[in-house]
Amino acid sequence: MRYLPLTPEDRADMLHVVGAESVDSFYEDVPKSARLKATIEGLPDHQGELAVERHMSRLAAKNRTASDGAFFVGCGAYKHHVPASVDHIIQRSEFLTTYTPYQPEIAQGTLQTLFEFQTQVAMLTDMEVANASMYDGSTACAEGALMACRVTRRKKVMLSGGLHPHYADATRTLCEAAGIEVVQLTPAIDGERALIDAVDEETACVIAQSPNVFGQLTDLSPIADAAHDKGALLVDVITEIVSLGLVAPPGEMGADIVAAEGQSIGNSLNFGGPYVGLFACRQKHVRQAPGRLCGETVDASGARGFVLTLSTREQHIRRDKATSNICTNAGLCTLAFTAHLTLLGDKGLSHLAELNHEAACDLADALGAVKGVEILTDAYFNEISYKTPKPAHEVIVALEAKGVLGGVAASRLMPDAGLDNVVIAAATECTTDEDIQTYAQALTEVLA
Amino acid sequence: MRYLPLTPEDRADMLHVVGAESVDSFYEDVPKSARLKATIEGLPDHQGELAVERHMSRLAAKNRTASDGAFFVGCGAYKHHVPASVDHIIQRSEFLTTYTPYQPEIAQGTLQTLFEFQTQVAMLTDMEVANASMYDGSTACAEGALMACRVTRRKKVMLSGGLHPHYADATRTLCEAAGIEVVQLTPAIDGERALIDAVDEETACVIAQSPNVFGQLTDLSPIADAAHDKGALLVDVITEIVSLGLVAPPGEMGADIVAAEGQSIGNSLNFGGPYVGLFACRQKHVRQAPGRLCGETVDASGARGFVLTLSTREQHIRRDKATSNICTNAGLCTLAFTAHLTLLGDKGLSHLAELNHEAACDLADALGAVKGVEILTDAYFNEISYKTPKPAHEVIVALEAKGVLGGVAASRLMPDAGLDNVVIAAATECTTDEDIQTYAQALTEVLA
Amino acid sequence: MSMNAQGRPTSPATLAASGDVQTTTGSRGLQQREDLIFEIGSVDKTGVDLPMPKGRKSRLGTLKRKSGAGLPGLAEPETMRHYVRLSQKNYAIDLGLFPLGSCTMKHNPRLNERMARLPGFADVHPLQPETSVQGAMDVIEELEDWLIKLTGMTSVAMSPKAGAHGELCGMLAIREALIARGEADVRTRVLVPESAHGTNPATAIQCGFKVDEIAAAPDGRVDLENFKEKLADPSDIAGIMLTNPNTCGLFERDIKEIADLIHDAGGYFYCDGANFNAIVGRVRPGDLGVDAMHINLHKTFSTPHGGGGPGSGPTVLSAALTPYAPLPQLAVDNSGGTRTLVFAEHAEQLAGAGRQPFGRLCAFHGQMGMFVRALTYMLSHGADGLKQAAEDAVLNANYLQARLKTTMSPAFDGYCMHEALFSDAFLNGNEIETLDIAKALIDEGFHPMTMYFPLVVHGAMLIEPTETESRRELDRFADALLSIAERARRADPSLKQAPMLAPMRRLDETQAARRPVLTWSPSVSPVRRAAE
Amino acid sequence: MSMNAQGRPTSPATLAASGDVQTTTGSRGLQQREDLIFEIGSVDKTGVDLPMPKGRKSRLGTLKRKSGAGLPGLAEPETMRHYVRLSQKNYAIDLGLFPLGSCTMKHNPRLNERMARLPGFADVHPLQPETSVQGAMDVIEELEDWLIKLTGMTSVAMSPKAGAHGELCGMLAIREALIARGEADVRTRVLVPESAHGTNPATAIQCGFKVDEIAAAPDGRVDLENFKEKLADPSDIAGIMLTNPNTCGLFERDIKEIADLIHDAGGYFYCDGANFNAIVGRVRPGDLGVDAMHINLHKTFSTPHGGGGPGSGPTVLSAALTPYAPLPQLAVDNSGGTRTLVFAEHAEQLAGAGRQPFGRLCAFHGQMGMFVRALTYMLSHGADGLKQAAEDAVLNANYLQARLKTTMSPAFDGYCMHEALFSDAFLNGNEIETLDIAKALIDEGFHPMTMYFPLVVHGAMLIEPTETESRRELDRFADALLSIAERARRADPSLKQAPMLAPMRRLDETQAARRPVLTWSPSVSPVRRAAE
Ligand SMILES: Cc1ncc(COP(=O)(O)O)c(C=O)c1O
Ligand SMILES: Cc1ncc(COP(=O)(O)O)c(C=O)c1O
Repeated sequence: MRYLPLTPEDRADMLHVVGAESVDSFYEDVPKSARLKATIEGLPDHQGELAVERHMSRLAAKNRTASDGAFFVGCGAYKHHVPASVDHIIQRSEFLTTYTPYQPEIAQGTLQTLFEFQTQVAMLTDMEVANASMYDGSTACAEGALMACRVTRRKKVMLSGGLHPHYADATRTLCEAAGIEVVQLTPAIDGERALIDAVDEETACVIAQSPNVFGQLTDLSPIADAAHDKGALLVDVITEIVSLGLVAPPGEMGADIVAAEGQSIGNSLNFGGPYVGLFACRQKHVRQAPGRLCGETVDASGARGFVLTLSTREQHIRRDKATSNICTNAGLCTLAFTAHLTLLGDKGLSHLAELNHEAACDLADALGAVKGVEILTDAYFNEISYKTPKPAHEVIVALEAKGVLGGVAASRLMPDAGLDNVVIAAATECTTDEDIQTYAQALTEVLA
Repeated sequence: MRYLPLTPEDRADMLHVVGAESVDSFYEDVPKSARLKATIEGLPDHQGELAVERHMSRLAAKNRTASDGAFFVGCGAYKHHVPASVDHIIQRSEFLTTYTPYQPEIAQGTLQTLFEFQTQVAMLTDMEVANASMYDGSTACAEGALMACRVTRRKKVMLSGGLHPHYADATRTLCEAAGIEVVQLTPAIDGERALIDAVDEETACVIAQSPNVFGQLTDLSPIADAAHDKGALLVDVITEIVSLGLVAPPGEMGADIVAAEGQSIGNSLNFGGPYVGLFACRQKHVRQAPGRLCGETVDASGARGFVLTLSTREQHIRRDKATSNICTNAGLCTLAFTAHLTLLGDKGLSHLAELNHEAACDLADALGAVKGVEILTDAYFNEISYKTPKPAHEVIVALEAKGVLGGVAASRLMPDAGLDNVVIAAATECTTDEDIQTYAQALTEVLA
Repeated sequence: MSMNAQGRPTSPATLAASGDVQTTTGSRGLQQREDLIFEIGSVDKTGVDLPMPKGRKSRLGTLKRKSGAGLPGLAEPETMRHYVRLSQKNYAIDLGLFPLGSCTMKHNPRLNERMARLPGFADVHPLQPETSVQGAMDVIEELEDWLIKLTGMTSVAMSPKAGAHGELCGMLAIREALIARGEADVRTRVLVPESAHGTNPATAIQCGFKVDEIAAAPDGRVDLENFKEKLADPSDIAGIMLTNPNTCGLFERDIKEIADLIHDAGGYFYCDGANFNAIVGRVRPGDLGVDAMHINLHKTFSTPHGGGGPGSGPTVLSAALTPYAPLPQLAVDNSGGTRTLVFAEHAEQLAGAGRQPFGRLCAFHGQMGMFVRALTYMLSHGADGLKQAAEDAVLNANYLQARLKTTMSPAFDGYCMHEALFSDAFLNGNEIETLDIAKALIDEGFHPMTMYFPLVVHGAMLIEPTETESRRELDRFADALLSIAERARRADPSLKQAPMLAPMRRLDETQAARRPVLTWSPSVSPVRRAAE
Repeated sequence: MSMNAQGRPTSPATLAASGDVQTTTGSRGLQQREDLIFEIGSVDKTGVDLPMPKGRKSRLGTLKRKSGAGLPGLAEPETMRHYVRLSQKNYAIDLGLFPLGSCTMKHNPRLNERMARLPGFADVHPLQPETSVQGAMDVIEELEDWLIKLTGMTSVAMSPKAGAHGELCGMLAIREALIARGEADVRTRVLVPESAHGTNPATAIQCGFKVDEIAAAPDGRVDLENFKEKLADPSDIAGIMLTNPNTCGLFERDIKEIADLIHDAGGYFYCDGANFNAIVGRVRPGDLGVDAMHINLHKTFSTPHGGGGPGSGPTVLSAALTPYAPLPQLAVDNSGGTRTLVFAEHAEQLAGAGRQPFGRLCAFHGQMGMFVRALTYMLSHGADGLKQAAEDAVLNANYLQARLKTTMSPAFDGYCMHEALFSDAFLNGNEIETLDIAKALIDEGFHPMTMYFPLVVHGAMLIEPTETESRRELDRFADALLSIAERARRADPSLKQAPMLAPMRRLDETQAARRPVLTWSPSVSPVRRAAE
């Protein structure tokens, strides 16, 4: 087998050195009754590259990709162009096939990129510190809630009606297990504002999202003020990080914790994962933060270097006292993120954001002109929601038949929210004018 | 522009340091009349990655690939599976973006792989030495003819009727320019044997190919003997190098020079290039050999290392006395070749060759069973020729319409050879039984 | 010299002067000096070209960003160089043996990478209509089938994003089962061996359980007597988290009895599957009484570690826990004749009675990119190859143990599984310690083994070679480590200097933690402070 | 110390003892020792899995191979490691400035690589029916259009596989033209400047011409007087081969006069286009009277050098030479209404009267893989970007010249084009020489410049930074080189030791050539000999 360097002779010689009859000797602790005699049934034997490649390629070919025609699906994952150089960089053996940088003398490559990543995330969100990543935006959100409870020593978190339902569910699942009360406000296009009245003295944090799951932008400053008045924190969730190229950053609006999805920069759609969770907070709370932190230091010769630090927060040192159980994080996806963002810089990012926003504006104008369609979002970045006379899920199906992936039916994410006729649609720099015309045309036919 | 690091400020500052008004100052030696005022007309301005990728992808999508269904085209380029690890290796920055190893202290990576490549080629062909590559098999063949003339001090070369016509043309073109007479024997399936009678005392070398362009295998020993009797050399051409996994090697049959195409190992079809020319010969003739040679030596600390050597044969040292004008050669394609061959080893290569041979045997049996078809090749490796009642080029066109790329019409390569009804078809490890059945079925319909 | 939690020194000894050649650039031959992007880039430079925006539309309300974020940009050539230079400061599997115990650093096949990049997998959106992604869902279904058959369990939850996330999945399923039994409030105690990986206790706590540590027996397994005592009063027992093969690299001999006892006590058996690589094809956890086990696809099934992630931790469940598996779940819709794969996103959509999913672990449905790689790996190895791989992994570990025990001190007698564990006993308490030996390995061109873990062994050195090492590489490693061990036993002081040949000398972790500098800013910098 | 043809020492001075740390493995930190595959592999090991052959068919006649070739195999993990380890012993553009004059080592965009790997380009066969590869032929047509417009020439021959091959193409076209004029036998003299690249004279000879060298003027250009003398009797003049910008990095001021004179003399003007990068978008060779010029796509148009190749050398031709262009040629077939691209493979298929192709240069129709990369690069830069690139390349060279001339000796006065040329005059004949300076650059983390070329300048150092270098990298390079130059002027003997920090010390080229070991065999090895 091509991945196994030992030859039959090697095995025999080595068994001899070890002084064992056969490998069976190594498995003698296995309860007799549980020892497998033959190879497991119902599974194929080994195959060559060509055969495996053909099988996988056949499965891949069954899927319609985001690049095959008009595509407007968003809601937490976005189709962006990733430069070829980014993919080349993350495939470098030295980045791809290394472990968590526990031996800093031979891991400065990973460590320096993590330090740069943390700094970029802090700059982008206008926060003081950022960690070395979480699994994704939704788990970052849940960890944000838990951290807020640790910081405030309170046990209640409040979720806006604009928070991505998957994020809300993931947060509720973790919080409830930890005995934290979760208040979910009713889903609504402008679902963030309701937090202002809802927050109370028991609240550890309010979790708001802007742009929210419907694409709506909200000024979070009043929410931050309301929360702070009650001694609560504001956790700001962002699922489309490119928006920060054009939109006011969380720090400016008073966020205490930022939990964001970084997929849009450097990472492909990958049918849902792997993505990269961005997590930023205030310096004074950093010892309550989850996940790895990379810090600057010096080596024995006085040269600047980087190490993983403050690990006394982490499970491998602190075990049951750890701030989180996270170990492996988004590693290589953070590299893709930081490399792409290094290519962009302020200049490229704001330009990219502009193109996204413009595409969404064009989309809104084109769909808004379709008879029976009502655009529900008034302030947005690259995603909008609209109301149709027909049930949204039927519209999506009908559009697909016409070659248009028109977005997401709100009811797919929020079945009981009474938003059955709402479609959420995103546009990016990959969206062409032609795509938008195709969409408008198809929608007109579907609604006719 | 993304590939240009200089900012407008940089340019201004640097011009200042240089003491120049503007870049125009640097172009003052250009004759006024020839100075371009504006950017060149009729060409587009710069575009982003996404736009360029879309354009190129559109062009790529217009082509039918060798993996889209039944495919049997050969004649000097073969569809083989290249392991993913090979492509990864050749994309390593340190191999991809470096130059000819003129500074051995920082080029041992390239140099050691070249030394390994030379050794593998020598082993594979059973010759004493091999060089660091030529452009491709056809130019290696032409250089072989020129070298034979230098060695024998004669000015006449003889080409078999089985030699790939492109190789024959390339050789004739170079030889005639150098004032060397070229005798081309008539194309024939068993075209090699005729060399035995044709070779004479003026002949510098006879050039034979096995398997030849029709796929026919020939024992070259008698040809070598005949040539050597007349003081001529035998240049053995091989266009399908995988054959050496199963077929007697040139050295064993008395070849003096081997000129081969290495594409089949490690390299894709690439619509004709880049490929890799393999060139091997006898130790005693090496100072007459063209191209680069890598040799073993020691460094100042006594450690083993490798350098380019015997460069007094080459143009950059010897100029008009050089054995060839070649400079840049097949570089990275030699790396792909040596890496793939390292994965294969004797074991993998002979196994691979068996699969190829078996596929060709199955193909011959399947097509031979089709009414009106006559198999012309009796000894072959992975390529056969067959005769059809209809003109071959019409058959190829009709097969294509049925989704089968059935091979090459002999008349496409040899218009006037009276072989209008001959089709040359190859099979490899990529050929499935289903492909062969599809071919036989389609051919039956075409000939019905 | 200050000590950290694990009792290992974090401040290097002061450095002996080295008479090295100095350079103006700070680069040393091929080892390129590379500063931070914030020091080499600029906000008005970019490495991308984008079309000009058409017109002036803005629908941002009041929220337009006032000033740039200050992010430096680099042209593409500079960017490539930045990362290629940095990459060469890393050690990696592709450079040599990476014997990190408990991490299963095996070869990462490039075919996996190629397959994961097929547009049909990489360029599809998790919320596309399911009818448009049947091939992607086939991959998940096939992988589920492999995992269930290899483990002999009832079902598998695919969404966990790493091992620790899988632990959450399993423990939350247990919690939900207890809720269903109405015992969640009383059954809050989870037994965890001292030797357990830190994620285990951390996970238990995060799920609202209490952790009760079980002692290790002298033979490195669970102390069965101590375990039984813990069950004396079973009323508050929620379950046990046990790693098998365990973190000492040993198979838990009494595992079935442990499973039976915990079940009798009304608890569940969570098995940490991080070391599954040692037993694939030889034993099925399902035959051992396991109720839940996460599988690190980034260990056992060769998906790359990527410098810390991403991973994937599908969690297999027993019949008892299957009803409580999280959402979403892959389901088959045969309505309308054709078989279509769909995702059950909400409890209502689940077939079968008594289904009570504990909730959702994350957005969407798991680490598809890792699924493609793992399935590609499984299809390549096949059931036969996976078994051979497990056996070779164990053979390699035992071979190293046999070669090293002449000088070093095996923590326990007898054969090991996939990793060989040594204590620092052979140093007889001289001033050399595990850390010094680890750093000396760096100079010899190897990555150190896992140090000071598991905690039950003093100065632990946990060595896991994996099956993808050749005998030749194992011998090179053994020779190097033996020569270092000899020096260590002789208390060779130069070991305190190691590494001497790495891109950096030992780094000061104490200072890093005492005065954390977590983001770049022109002002603060330890180097400057050191200079002061 | 023996000297080679170029008068540079090839045996290193004896080595000063270096008090370095020794290791058992021979690896040094991240720098891995790696032996030859013949020493680590074995004939019964393989890194591929293949299906079992079905049955026993053999149609090899008498020619079955009797014994294996003895090729060693390695498992995939070992193979990856072998090449990754070796790769790190190379310098590369992605690691730093690569100022090899005349080589145009610019950034190689990865987008080019991605596009070249699209199955529609990489997985198509050169002899497929043309109707099945129209997209691939579109690429060739578009690239031809770019090349013709950028050069202002009449046509372009696409098949040459590198620059030298393009020289053959151009010179053979000239020869064919002379044959058509019935003057081939008399017109055999080709003028070539002393400063020319070695391929020029070598090509002329290979095409059956005689080479007549023209002297260089003190200003580094062709000596016009000497040139005119050569034309005194024009009867045997076939043409001139001139590089422009020339190999001294200067634009041939009198190029139009030279073109006119050579034409008046009945000869043709071959221009070596290796340095085209300096003038793209600023001048069109077609406006200078050029008859033929090769373009190194692997220099000017960013296709990677790959450690020595592959390259591509499309050759543009004037109206006078177009009829003699080689086969195959891209043609348009409008028969049957639709426009179809086809290859004219035989003279008969060529449209237009008087077409007399000189023959064929190689199998098939050129370096498609390089065409895709070059076109991708051209589309990315656009006409505007290519012009800017040329200007930046020239600016960068002049900037370096300005910074370096304070200490070093520019070979000629005034501005340079894309490369700056220095002589070793500033060493005032002390024992340090160009080679020592070059090797010292290696320790500073840079690739040396081109040395001892062109031959017209003593101890020549030819520095070509290209446009893809940032000002920062240029300054790092200038600072390093200036400090070395200072030491050189002071005759610092340690320069003879350089490089000290590279993977290897200076190699003994004399021994390599005296007793060539060109293939591995267990018996012969200079190391062993040295040991004797
Ligand atoms: C024994 C054990 N359990 C759990 C984990 C956590 O897995 P992950 O890092 O994928 O979260 C690890 C990883 O090192 C481990 O070794
Ligand atoms: C001036 C000049 N001419 C010709 C050549 C030959 O080009 P190639 O190496 O592509 O054959 C070179 C390459 O170095 C060169 O610098």
